[in-house]
Amino acid sequence: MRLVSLTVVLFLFWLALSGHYTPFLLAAGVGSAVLCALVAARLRIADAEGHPVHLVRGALTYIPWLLWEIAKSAWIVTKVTLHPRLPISPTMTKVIASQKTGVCIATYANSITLTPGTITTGVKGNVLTVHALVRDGAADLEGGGMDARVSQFERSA
Amino acid sequence: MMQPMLDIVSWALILSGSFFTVVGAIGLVRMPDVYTRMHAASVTDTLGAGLLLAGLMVQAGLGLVSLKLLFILVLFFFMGPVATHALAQAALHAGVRPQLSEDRTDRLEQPEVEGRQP
Amino acid sequence: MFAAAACAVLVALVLAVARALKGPTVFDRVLAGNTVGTLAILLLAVVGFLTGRPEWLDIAITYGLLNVISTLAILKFFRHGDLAYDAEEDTS
Amino acid sequence: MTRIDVIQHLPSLQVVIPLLGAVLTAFLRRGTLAWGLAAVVTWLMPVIAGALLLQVLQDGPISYHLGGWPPPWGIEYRVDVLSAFVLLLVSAVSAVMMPFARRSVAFEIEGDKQAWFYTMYLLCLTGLLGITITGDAFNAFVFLEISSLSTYVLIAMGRDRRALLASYQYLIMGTIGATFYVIGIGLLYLVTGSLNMVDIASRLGSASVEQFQPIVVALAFLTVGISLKLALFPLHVWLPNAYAYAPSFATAFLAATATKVAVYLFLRIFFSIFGVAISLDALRVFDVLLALSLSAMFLASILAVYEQNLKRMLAYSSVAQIGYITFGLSLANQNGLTGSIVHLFNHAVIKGALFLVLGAVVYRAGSVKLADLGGIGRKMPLTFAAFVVAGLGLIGTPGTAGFISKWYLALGALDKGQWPLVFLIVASSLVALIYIGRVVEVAYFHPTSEAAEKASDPPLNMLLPILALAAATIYFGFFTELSAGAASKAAQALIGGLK
Amino acid sequence: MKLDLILRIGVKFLLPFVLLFALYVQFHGELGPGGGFQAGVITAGMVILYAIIFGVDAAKRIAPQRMVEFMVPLGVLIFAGTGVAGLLLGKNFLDYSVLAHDAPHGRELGIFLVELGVLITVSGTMTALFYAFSERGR
Amino acid sequence: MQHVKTFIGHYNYFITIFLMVSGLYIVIARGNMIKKLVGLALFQTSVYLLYVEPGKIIGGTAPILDPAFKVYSNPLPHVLILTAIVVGVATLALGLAIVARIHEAYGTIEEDEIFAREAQE
Amino acid sequence: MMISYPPEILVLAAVLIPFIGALLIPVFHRAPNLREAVTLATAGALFLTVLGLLDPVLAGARPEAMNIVVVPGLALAFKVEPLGMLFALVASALWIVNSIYSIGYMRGNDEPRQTSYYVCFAVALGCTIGIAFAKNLFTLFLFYEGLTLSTYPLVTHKATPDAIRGGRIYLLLLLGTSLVLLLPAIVITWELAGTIDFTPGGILEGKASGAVIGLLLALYAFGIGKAALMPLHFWLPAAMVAPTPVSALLHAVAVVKAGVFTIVKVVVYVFGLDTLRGSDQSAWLIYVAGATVVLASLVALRQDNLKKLLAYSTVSQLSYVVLAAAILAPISLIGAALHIAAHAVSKITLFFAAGSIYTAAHKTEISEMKGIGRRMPWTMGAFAIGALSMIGLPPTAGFLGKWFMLTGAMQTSQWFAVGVIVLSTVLNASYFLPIVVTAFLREPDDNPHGKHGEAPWPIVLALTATAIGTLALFWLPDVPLALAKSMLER
Ligand code: NA
Ligand code: NA
Repeated sequence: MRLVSLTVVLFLFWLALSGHYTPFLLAAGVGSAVLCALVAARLRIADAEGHPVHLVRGALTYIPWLLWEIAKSAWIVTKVTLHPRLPISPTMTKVIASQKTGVCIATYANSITLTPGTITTGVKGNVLTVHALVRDGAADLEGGGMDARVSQFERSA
Repeated sequence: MMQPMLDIVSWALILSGSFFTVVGAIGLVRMPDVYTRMHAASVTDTLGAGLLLAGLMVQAGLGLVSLKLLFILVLFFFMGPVATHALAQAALHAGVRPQLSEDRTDRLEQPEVEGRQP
Repeated sequence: MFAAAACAVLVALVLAVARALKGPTVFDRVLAGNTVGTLAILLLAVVGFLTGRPEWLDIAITYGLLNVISTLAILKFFRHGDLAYDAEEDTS
Repeated sequence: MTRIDVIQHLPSLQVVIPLLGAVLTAFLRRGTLAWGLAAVVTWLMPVIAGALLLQVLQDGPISYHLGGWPPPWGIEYRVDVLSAFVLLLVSAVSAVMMPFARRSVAFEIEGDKQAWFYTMYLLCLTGLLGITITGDAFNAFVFLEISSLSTYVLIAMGRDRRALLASYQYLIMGTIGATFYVIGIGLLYLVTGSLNMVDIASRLGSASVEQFQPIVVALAFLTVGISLKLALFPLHVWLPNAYAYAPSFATAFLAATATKVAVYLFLRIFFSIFGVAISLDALRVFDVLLALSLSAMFLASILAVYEQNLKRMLAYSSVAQIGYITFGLSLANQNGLTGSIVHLFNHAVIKGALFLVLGAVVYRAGSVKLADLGGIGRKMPLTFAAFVVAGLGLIGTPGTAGFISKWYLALGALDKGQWPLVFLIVASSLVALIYIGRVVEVAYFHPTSEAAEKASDPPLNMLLPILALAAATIYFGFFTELSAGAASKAAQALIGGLK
Repeated sequence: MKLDLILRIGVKFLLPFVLLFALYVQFHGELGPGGGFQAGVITAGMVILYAIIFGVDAAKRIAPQRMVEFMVPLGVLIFAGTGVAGLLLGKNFLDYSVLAHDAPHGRELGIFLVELGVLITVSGTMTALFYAFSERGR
Repeated sequence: MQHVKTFIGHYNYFITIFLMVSGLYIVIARGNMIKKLVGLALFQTSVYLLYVEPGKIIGGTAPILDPAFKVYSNPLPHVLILTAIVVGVATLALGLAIVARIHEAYGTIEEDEIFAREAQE
Repeated sequence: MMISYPPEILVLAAVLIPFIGALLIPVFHRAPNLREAVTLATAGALFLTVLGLLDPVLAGARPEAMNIVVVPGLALAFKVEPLGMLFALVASALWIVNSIYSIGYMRGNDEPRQTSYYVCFAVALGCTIGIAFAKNLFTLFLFYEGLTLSTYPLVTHKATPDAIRGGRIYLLLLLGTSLVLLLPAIVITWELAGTIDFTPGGILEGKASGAVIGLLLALYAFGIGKAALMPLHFWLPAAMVAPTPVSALLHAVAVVKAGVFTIVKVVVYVFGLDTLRGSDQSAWLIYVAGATVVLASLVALRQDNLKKLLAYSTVSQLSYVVLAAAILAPISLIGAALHIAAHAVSKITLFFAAGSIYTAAHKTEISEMKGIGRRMPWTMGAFAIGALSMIGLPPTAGFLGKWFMLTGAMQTSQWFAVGVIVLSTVLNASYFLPIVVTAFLREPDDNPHGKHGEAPWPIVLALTATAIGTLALFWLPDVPLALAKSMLER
């Protein structure tokens, strides 16, 4: 089932890329999508981790939220960067990821990295090691706001 | 009526994207160590690239071009953090010490939840 | 306007290249290289518009994919001295 | 396919056959089999080239349109007297050398890498023939890189670990050269919108004075680029190590052909593109070329005198001999160009013979250091007789091919009213006398060394190519219809087009 | 935990799209900038990415070394052979117009075959090089 | 303003020159063989921009005259650039392979060290 | 019987016979007697062939052979004219004698590598004939270089460090001068005249200004290093390390003769006497040649080593020929031609004698030769005849040449030349006569080598023959005189 969904997604991807809808190219698109899906199956990457279709609905609300977070923290980093004294206070810390699946721990970790000012430098179990540009960034993460939002995203599946 | 509006929007997006792009690069030069530089670079990767591409998408209107720009953006957002993470991890692994003003990695010395296999 | 954007990206590119040249660690270079890649993609997109040839976007996508792959490959290489460690060896 | 068809398609076959040969060789595992295939392909080449030359002499230049697209849109293979001459030279010398390869390569290269060696050799041959036959400046770049990349591999296959360094060094410099070339072509493309050599020339012809600047810049890039490839002094530094540490057969093959093809490209760019469009005299580019050529003729020869490794010695000698070729080119008159082109030919034969001799010495004595070779001339009488003959050719004594070259070059200098140059030509051959004489002294009159003690003339399939090339050195000292005759026709065509 | 979670999930997600993009480039070569070369590079990139994350041995199970090395000359043979086919059918080298019932289709077919050859060669070469590098230092 | 326009109009020249010079600088100034190769690749990159815009400066028309030829046969810039890229990649790959073997043979890829080692022998 | 062949065939045969011999000699590598037989047979056949050409040439024929046009202007072609005929005749005759002598010398001294020795000898002779019969400057140049190259292994034959050094100087100087000066001279000649064929009366008349003629003359004079004009003479003493028959070949039969022959040939057939006279650019050559004559004699005067003395004597004698040519009087040129022949037979006699002494007594220094004439009467008798000829006294061949030269110099009022000839005669006498006196009249010292008699018979036979030749040429000069005279016909 996941394979079919992957095939469909891939074919849509093809259509978006192609822009030429001749019979030959459409057929080629179908063939390519099927081929890719089969290869994915052979590589054993078309599983819940590699093709998490179930999370699409949650993503629809999560992504805008994340984008806004990114914008906010990017602005903070910008201010720091352009400040004459470069007022950074690099901090390493650890935070707990309360998500249950790997995909969502990864989502949390990547969301941390994606927001400027914080980077996930390591994942061990459900403990994430984080490097923050300023102390406040670390403190925000330790507060668990983002962790809760990702968990909510996980539950939406 | 619509076109000038769109133009203004796209101008704003592109210019602000350009701004953040440059800011990220400035940070890349100014920051003191590799980890702090990563933070700066991610400004370019996220907001800079995002706004710039969004501006271009507005300029291009609905269509294949915008879709492709979107793909690029998606690629940045999905794979950027993966690469950054790999980089940070590799640097730590290689023994490149971050210059820290505070190290709070021991705050979970008594972890509430045992590490488990996802 | 595209020209202004292109100029901005070029300025950023110069800064990034400066960092790549300066290092000091290999990871600084890889980071800078990755940023150069990102900027190059942006430049491709912008210049594609500037010259009215949006088919450059395909090149940009290609470049983006290769940028990710090469960054990961280089990191692997510098972490292990080769590209060939197997999953079992990795304990980090 | 009818007979007519074959003749019609000779230009493409000249390139396609070695290319397919290279591919098929890549599938093979056994060295001998690979040699067989490479040999068959190589032996076909002079047949095709000869047929092309005859055809050109009879009916004038041949234009072959790849894919049926007419120039300037499609890629054109263009065969005129000059290109047919160089094609024949490259393929014939390779064909003569080919029997030598089997034992030499088997001796110097590990079993499982031999097929790979022949693949690279055929690929290199493809590139060299391609450069010569194509009429498209960008296509020439592609062939240039095909030949260069395979050359780097060939060099890196040398036994000494320094072969790797030599290969790396050449890769850096060769790539810079090729990039300069393609930048030059790019500038021309920006200016003319064309990549076809004939077309570029005709478009450049209508350029106005203010458009000269990019043209001159393009010329500068092309000059530097090709000069790197042909190892024009002082851009030669890659060559001595490359020749010294590459497998012996590769060295002989490259020395006889690769730089010659670079010279061909030089001639094409200068005389068929720029010379037709603008007056080169005004640029004083030939004055610079003359100065560099003279430096090469003397300095490189002197370096050869002090070289203890004979392969390196001959390599420096090659740099010097390239100086002769560019010297004639810089005269830019009928006799000078004839000298240039005929020396291209003669030097290929002579240097081919000399490097094959060294290959045989490696095979029998295991060393090409002068100190190891005392008395080797007595132990390998036929091989060293060939060395002496070819050495005389290098010096340019009458009765050898080398003399013919010098004769024309001297006439060219006189035609230009530059009689002091005549003395410089002959004076530099005196230096050749010194470095060749030094080897002869050691080989014949020094006590027999340890390495030479067990040496003897190599087996027939190695010896015959050596003797054939040595004999050719003498033959082309007397019978020059094929060398100087064709060279003079080619020079005439080039000079005739000049503005 | 044997594999880095983030890398593993990121790459797993990406791989199918990489391959599809390669095929897209392959089929649209004659329309836009693209063709066999990029497709080959991207395909090889996919194998390399897989090998980096899941190990070279796993990659070699999917794309065995012998096969990869065989692909190099095979691709050249395909595209050179296509050119020769034009020759054999009485036209010039690289003239594909005779490969099908009419000239445009012949050309399309010819270009398709050539691009296919390029794809095979390039992906084979890149992967073989990667394997060669990964063997060093072992 | 005129200068700005000239600059923009000839941006490919300037980028070309910039890449060329910086690439060559790296090739010459660096002793590390891999860095040299990177410089070389950068240097080769400078070529691409020259082939972006087919020339219209002299000789009147661009090479594509007949629309019928448009699809397949003209020296389309991207084909040229692509070819240049192929060459560049192949060169880089081969260069890296050679450097890897140099590393095996000498235990270093610093030119100075290698030459010092050769000089000793 | 040879005469019945057409002269054209004989020309070709004369050039080819030595080379064929050179190919045959190694076939009998393992059978020395057969090998030497081949050498002698080749020498004999060559002489007969050349002799066969004499009558036609005397009768005014100028037979030609072969015409391979290498490139326009350069042709491998032969044409026999009187001077070349004379040279070929002398060289081929002396080769027979020298071969006989060589057999004795090489076997007597048990020399190594005899096969290659005889091969090189044959090739050298072939080249000499090629020079003699060359129709144009290219052909001459070709064989001129061939002669240098084929004699180089003979000079270095002993393979000792000294021999290698001597060979190095020999090769560098002879090839060097010819490549650096002679070749440009030929190129310039071709560029000026449009031909490089030897033509009676010359080819440069009206083709070049006086200064260019002067430059060309200098190029030829010094480019022809084999003529050993000072200061380019020192290869000749350096080459004395060679075995004696080789020295004979160098000094008498081939090498230096080829040098002066070429100079005479160039003066007569390239410049033309009239052109040179008209240009007024040749006077310096008289001074250079004159200085060489005198200086070389002075050096010879101080030598104790017999072969060195003979070498400097040769340098001096060669410049007679150059001097005679530079005088530009027809009669002095006849003298030059005669002197080529006369010096050949006389000098070979002297070298044979020196080699004979070395073979029999292992002596090389004059001071060791006290009373040696009593043990070796044939040898020293021949030496005395040769010495007289060197001085230029009748009844020896040397007198004739000098007489004609002197006449020419006086006719043209070249008083410097006259002075040189007279002075050098005195000098020659003062270094040759003491040797003869030492050999016959001084009491021998204690002989560390024990008793010795004459050298092996082939050596004695050879030197006797050449001594007779030295005398015969004085009494029967008809043929050389006739040839020398017809050289100047236009
Ligand atoms: Na971040
Ligand atoms: Na060469």
